[in-house]
Amino acid sequence: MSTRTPLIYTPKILDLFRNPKNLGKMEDATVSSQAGSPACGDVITIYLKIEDSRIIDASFESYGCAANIAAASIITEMVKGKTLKEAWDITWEDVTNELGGLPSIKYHCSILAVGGLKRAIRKYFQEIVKMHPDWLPKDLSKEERQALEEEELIERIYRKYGVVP
Amino acid sequence: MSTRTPLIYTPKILDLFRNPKNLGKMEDATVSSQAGSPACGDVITIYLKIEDSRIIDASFESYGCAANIAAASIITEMVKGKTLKEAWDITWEDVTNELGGLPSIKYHCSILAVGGLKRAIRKYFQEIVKMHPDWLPKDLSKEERQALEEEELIERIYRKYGVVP
Amino acid sequence: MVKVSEFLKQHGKPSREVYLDHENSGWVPPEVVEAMLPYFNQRGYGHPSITNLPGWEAYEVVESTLEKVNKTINARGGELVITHNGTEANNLAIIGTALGSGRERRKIITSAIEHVSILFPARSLEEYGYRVVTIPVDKEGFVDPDMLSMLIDYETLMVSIQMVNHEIGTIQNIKTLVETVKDKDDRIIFHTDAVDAYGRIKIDVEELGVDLMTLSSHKIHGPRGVGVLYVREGVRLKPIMHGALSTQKMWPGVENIPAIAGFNKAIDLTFTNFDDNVKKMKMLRDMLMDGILNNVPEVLLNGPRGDKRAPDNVNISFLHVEGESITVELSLRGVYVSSGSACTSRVLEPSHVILAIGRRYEEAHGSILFKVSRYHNKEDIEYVLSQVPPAIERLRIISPLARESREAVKKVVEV
Amino acid sequence: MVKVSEFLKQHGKPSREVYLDHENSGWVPPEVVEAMLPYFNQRGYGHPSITNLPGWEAYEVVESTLEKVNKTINARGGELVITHNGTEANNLAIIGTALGSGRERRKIITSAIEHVSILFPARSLEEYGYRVVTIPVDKEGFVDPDMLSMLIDYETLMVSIQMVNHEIGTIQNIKTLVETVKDKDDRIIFHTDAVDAYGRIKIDVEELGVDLMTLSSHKIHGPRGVGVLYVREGVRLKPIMHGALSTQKMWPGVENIPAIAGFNKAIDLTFTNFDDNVKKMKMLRDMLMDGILNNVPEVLLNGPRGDKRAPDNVNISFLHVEGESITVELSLRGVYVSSGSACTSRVLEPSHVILAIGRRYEEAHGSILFKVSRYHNKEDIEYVLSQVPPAIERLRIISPLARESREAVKKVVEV
Ligand SMILES: Cc1ncc(COP(=O)(O)O)c(C=O)c1O
Ligand SMILES: Cc1ncc(COP(=O)(O)O)c(C=O)c1O
Repeated sequence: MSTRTPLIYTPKILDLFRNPKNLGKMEDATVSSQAGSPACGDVITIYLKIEDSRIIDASFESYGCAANIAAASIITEMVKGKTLKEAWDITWEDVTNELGGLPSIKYHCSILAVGGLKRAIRKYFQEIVKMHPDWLPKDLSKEERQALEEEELIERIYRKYGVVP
Repeated sequence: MSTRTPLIYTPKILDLFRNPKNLGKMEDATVSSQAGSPACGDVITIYLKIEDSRIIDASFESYGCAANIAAASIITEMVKGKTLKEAWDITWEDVTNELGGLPSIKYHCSILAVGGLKRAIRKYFQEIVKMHPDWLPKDLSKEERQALEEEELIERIYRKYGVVP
Repeated sequence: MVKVSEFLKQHGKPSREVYLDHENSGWVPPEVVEAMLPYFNQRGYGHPSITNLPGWEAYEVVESTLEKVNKTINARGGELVITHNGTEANNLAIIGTALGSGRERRKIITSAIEHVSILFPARSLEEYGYRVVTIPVDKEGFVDPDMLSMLIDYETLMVSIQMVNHEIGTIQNIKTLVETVKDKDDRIIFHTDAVDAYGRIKIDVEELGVDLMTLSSHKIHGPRGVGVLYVREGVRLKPIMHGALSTQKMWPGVENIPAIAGFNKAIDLTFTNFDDNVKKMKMLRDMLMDGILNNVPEVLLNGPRGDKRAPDNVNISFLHVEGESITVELSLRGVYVSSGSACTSRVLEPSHVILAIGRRYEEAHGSILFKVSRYHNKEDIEYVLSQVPPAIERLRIISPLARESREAVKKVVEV
Repeated sequence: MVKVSEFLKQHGKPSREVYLDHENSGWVPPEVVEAMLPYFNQRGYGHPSITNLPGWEAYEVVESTLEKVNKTINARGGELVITHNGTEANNLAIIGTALGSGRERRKIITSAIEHVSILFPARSLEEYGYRVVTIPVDKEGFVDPDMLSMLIDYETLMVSIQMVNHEIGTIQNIKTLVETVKDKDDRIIFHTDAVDAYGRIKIDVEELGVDLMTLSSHKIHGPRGVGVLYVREGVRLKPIMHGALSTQKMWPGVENIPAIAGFNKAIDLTFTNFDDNVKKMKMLRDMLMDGILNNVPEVLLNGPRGDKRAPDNVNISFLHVEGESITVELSLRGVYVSSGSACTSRVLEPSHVILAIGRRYEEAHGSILFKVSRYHNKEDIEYVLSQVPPAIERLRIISPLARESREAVKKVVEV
């Protein structure tokens, strides 16, 4: 049951874990998306309310460790008021910095949060407005790819061990 | 510098180490002999005063550990008043028992003491009275052999490492 | 990264604290510390193999402690090797047996729920031509003697099966397993990791017939720094560490005398009123277990119930929440536990023990291990029971999986 | 055999005691014990990798201690592996480097006077095709850089040469030796066992250029239970023990937090007023050394004099008497020392260090190691000097060799 590395969190992470901002399903969200998988032990759901290509509200849900909850919460704070293009440009390093730092083995929490956000933005353009702005890359971004890889990896492990997910 | 086994001595050994009985070179000894070697770290000298095939006095010198000193001292106590035949029959186990026990890696101290004693008795018959009683085996006893082996072993080691003893 | 001290300030010291993470380590009662103190600088601060007074005093500690251990496991003869913890003793048992063997037998059998200090040393031998066979366990963690019997062949060097599982508390029937092995081939070495059994169930090495057995001081409220490997007479081991030998031949380096003196005292405390202690632990265990199972929805008990469960072990999977966040949430509330979640280790692999009893990954991620001790009282458990339900509830409010589950239930109810 | 307790009664407690066996181990000053106490049961009694408060508090101890070690050896970057003693750190250095290497290079070079926790692990690798080359030393224990240079070839995997010899106090010129090695082939790993150097001479791993370095807590008046291996960034090791990894990757098992907290404090005490401490040790050393050399006939000083000798080391061979009996005789007088004699080990081999500097067997058997500490004062040394001459004199009265020597001298004088 022992872990590999001690997980020291910043005061900011502990604060957001205790009092997460923008928590909960948004009933009137313009778009929502999920990243991660229960089998991996982390899932982030991002809800965005979008008006005139600007995120006017955002909320999250998180199944995961304290850092995961904090990363999901802070990214919803970061995107509020931003245009979709501005939100797209947020990197996982930005999220990490905003949290005051993360233990290196927890970087994937920021990556997952950014992956979830980018998925939501891509979904918005693909499924809601059905157009593709030129700043939006056709190929998956690094964070979207990593979220996908994590989701697929666990399925491969499941198959390997003959477990039905 | 660490040793392999803790060396716990009996009260008797510690007592004889502190106040050895029959200590010192006997100037008017009938016979004396030595067993062991400086290179091995243990030498016992036994002095016997013999009258009418009886040991009327005995003394010792010892270069060695506390158990070695005690074993040499106690064997001189044990032989006093004994006939040479009786003294010959003393075994290293007798000496060990008389000491109240020895750590097993210290058994060689009793063996050396008995070896020294037997050498002295043999020398007495061979060199002083020049006769061979029938109870005295022609072949070296176990204790005499072991003393000899120890003495020779160290010479072999010396030769092997090219050291001049 | 941030300094721990800053984090600790932010965390704060809860007004009430109950430590239940005895699996990973724990605190040492004052009497045990008291017993250690003289050996730091009053007496016995020397090397137990050296012929000076502080050395002989040190040896007295070693001698009397080993005598005491022998008594508590009913060992008559055999050797006790002192290491620094159970991990080292387990490494010596596995690798030392392999090194000490003639190398004709190259199969090592262990169970799927062994501690990693058994599994990893065993696997490390695969590089040298050994084959490690891992027996699966049933839903409660038990090894099937018939399956064990089937796996034994002329190639089998050793079998290592723990006495009590550290995570789910399964008490194996070691006597039957030893008989199964020895009936087929009595030259096979049987090792049992009894780290979590010592002080919790009666152990009698003569009756059980085990060849090697591991114990650890800090698992019975002794200090860290002492492990013991019992080695039956005639069992051939080779040391895996090399250096100045001390009072024993199998682990080099000077003995940690104050720690051994503390272990000695911890043995006294554990085995005086042994039965009462065990009864108390069982009472607290059941109080905690039932309290959670009855008051928190969507939970699963991991491991067996009743007499086949270790008296101190409660292991529960909380569905739809992840274990690391539970440990943090409970820590803020002064309840200290650990989890079988993988989230902290970034290996994507949660507890192999929880998976081995057939739990799904997400069930393992939500598993929490509580270990009660004879030093707890009912009020402690009441406090824990007052904190666990709201802690889980709060995290479930955050979790999308918990919401989806609620919505699914609601739908079913509405239909 | 007799119980130790009986023996101890017979031995008695001397009215005055001076402990000089710091080579084998020693006592821990009260401030260090004080620093350990909270971690037994007040704070940090958890597992430093677990996310609960006692775990984080435990990690704080690890973090701050490693920071402190880094500072005292001027390590910028690199990893510090925590083991339980110097023996384990040395084993990891030697065997871990072999396991971590590509196995093309199979030559290990050490000196003839290394601690056995270097020599024995190295020799244990011979079974696996490694070749151990032992460089002889000169009469004072120094390794000749030119000879080292000659021995280095394309096959050389590593060189392990200690910084300060534990028995005769020789301070090697490690910087020159590292340069010698790296000049020929900078892929060769240089390990130095600094167990007896730490706290006695200044160590700067950046300036020295060593790749691996061993430290041990109990050698600087810290508690037993903590060793450290410094591993330069980029040096590839493989662990030799397997189990649950904790805050570090190279040694499994939970960290001994109270011991680490004590080591932390011992570092403070050792490095505050470092220069004064060293000066004091040198003063006491010289007082003891000169006192014996001037007052006891037929003695030999082992090891160098002056600045190339460790500030705490006095090693003297007393001719015609055997070391074990000296340790017992001095123990009865409250002076605690150890000997390089083989008499206690029954291997017929006295100290390999004393033999390596060209001493005869009987000179090695009579060697006594005294290690002064900054906690001693002049009165302690005066007491020792009042006891050593009569102790030696008494044993010489018992020894036939001493008598023979006296008689030979007398003869010479008479002639
Ligand atoms: C079953 C079992 N075996 C071995 C160990 C390792 O013991 P230690 O912590 O003393 O290294 C543990 C400790 O967690 C354990 O629970
Ligand atoms: C030079 C040297 N290296 C290594 C060691 C072993 O260290 P430890 O006693 O911490 O195992 C010692 C201890 O005697 C030593 O003197």
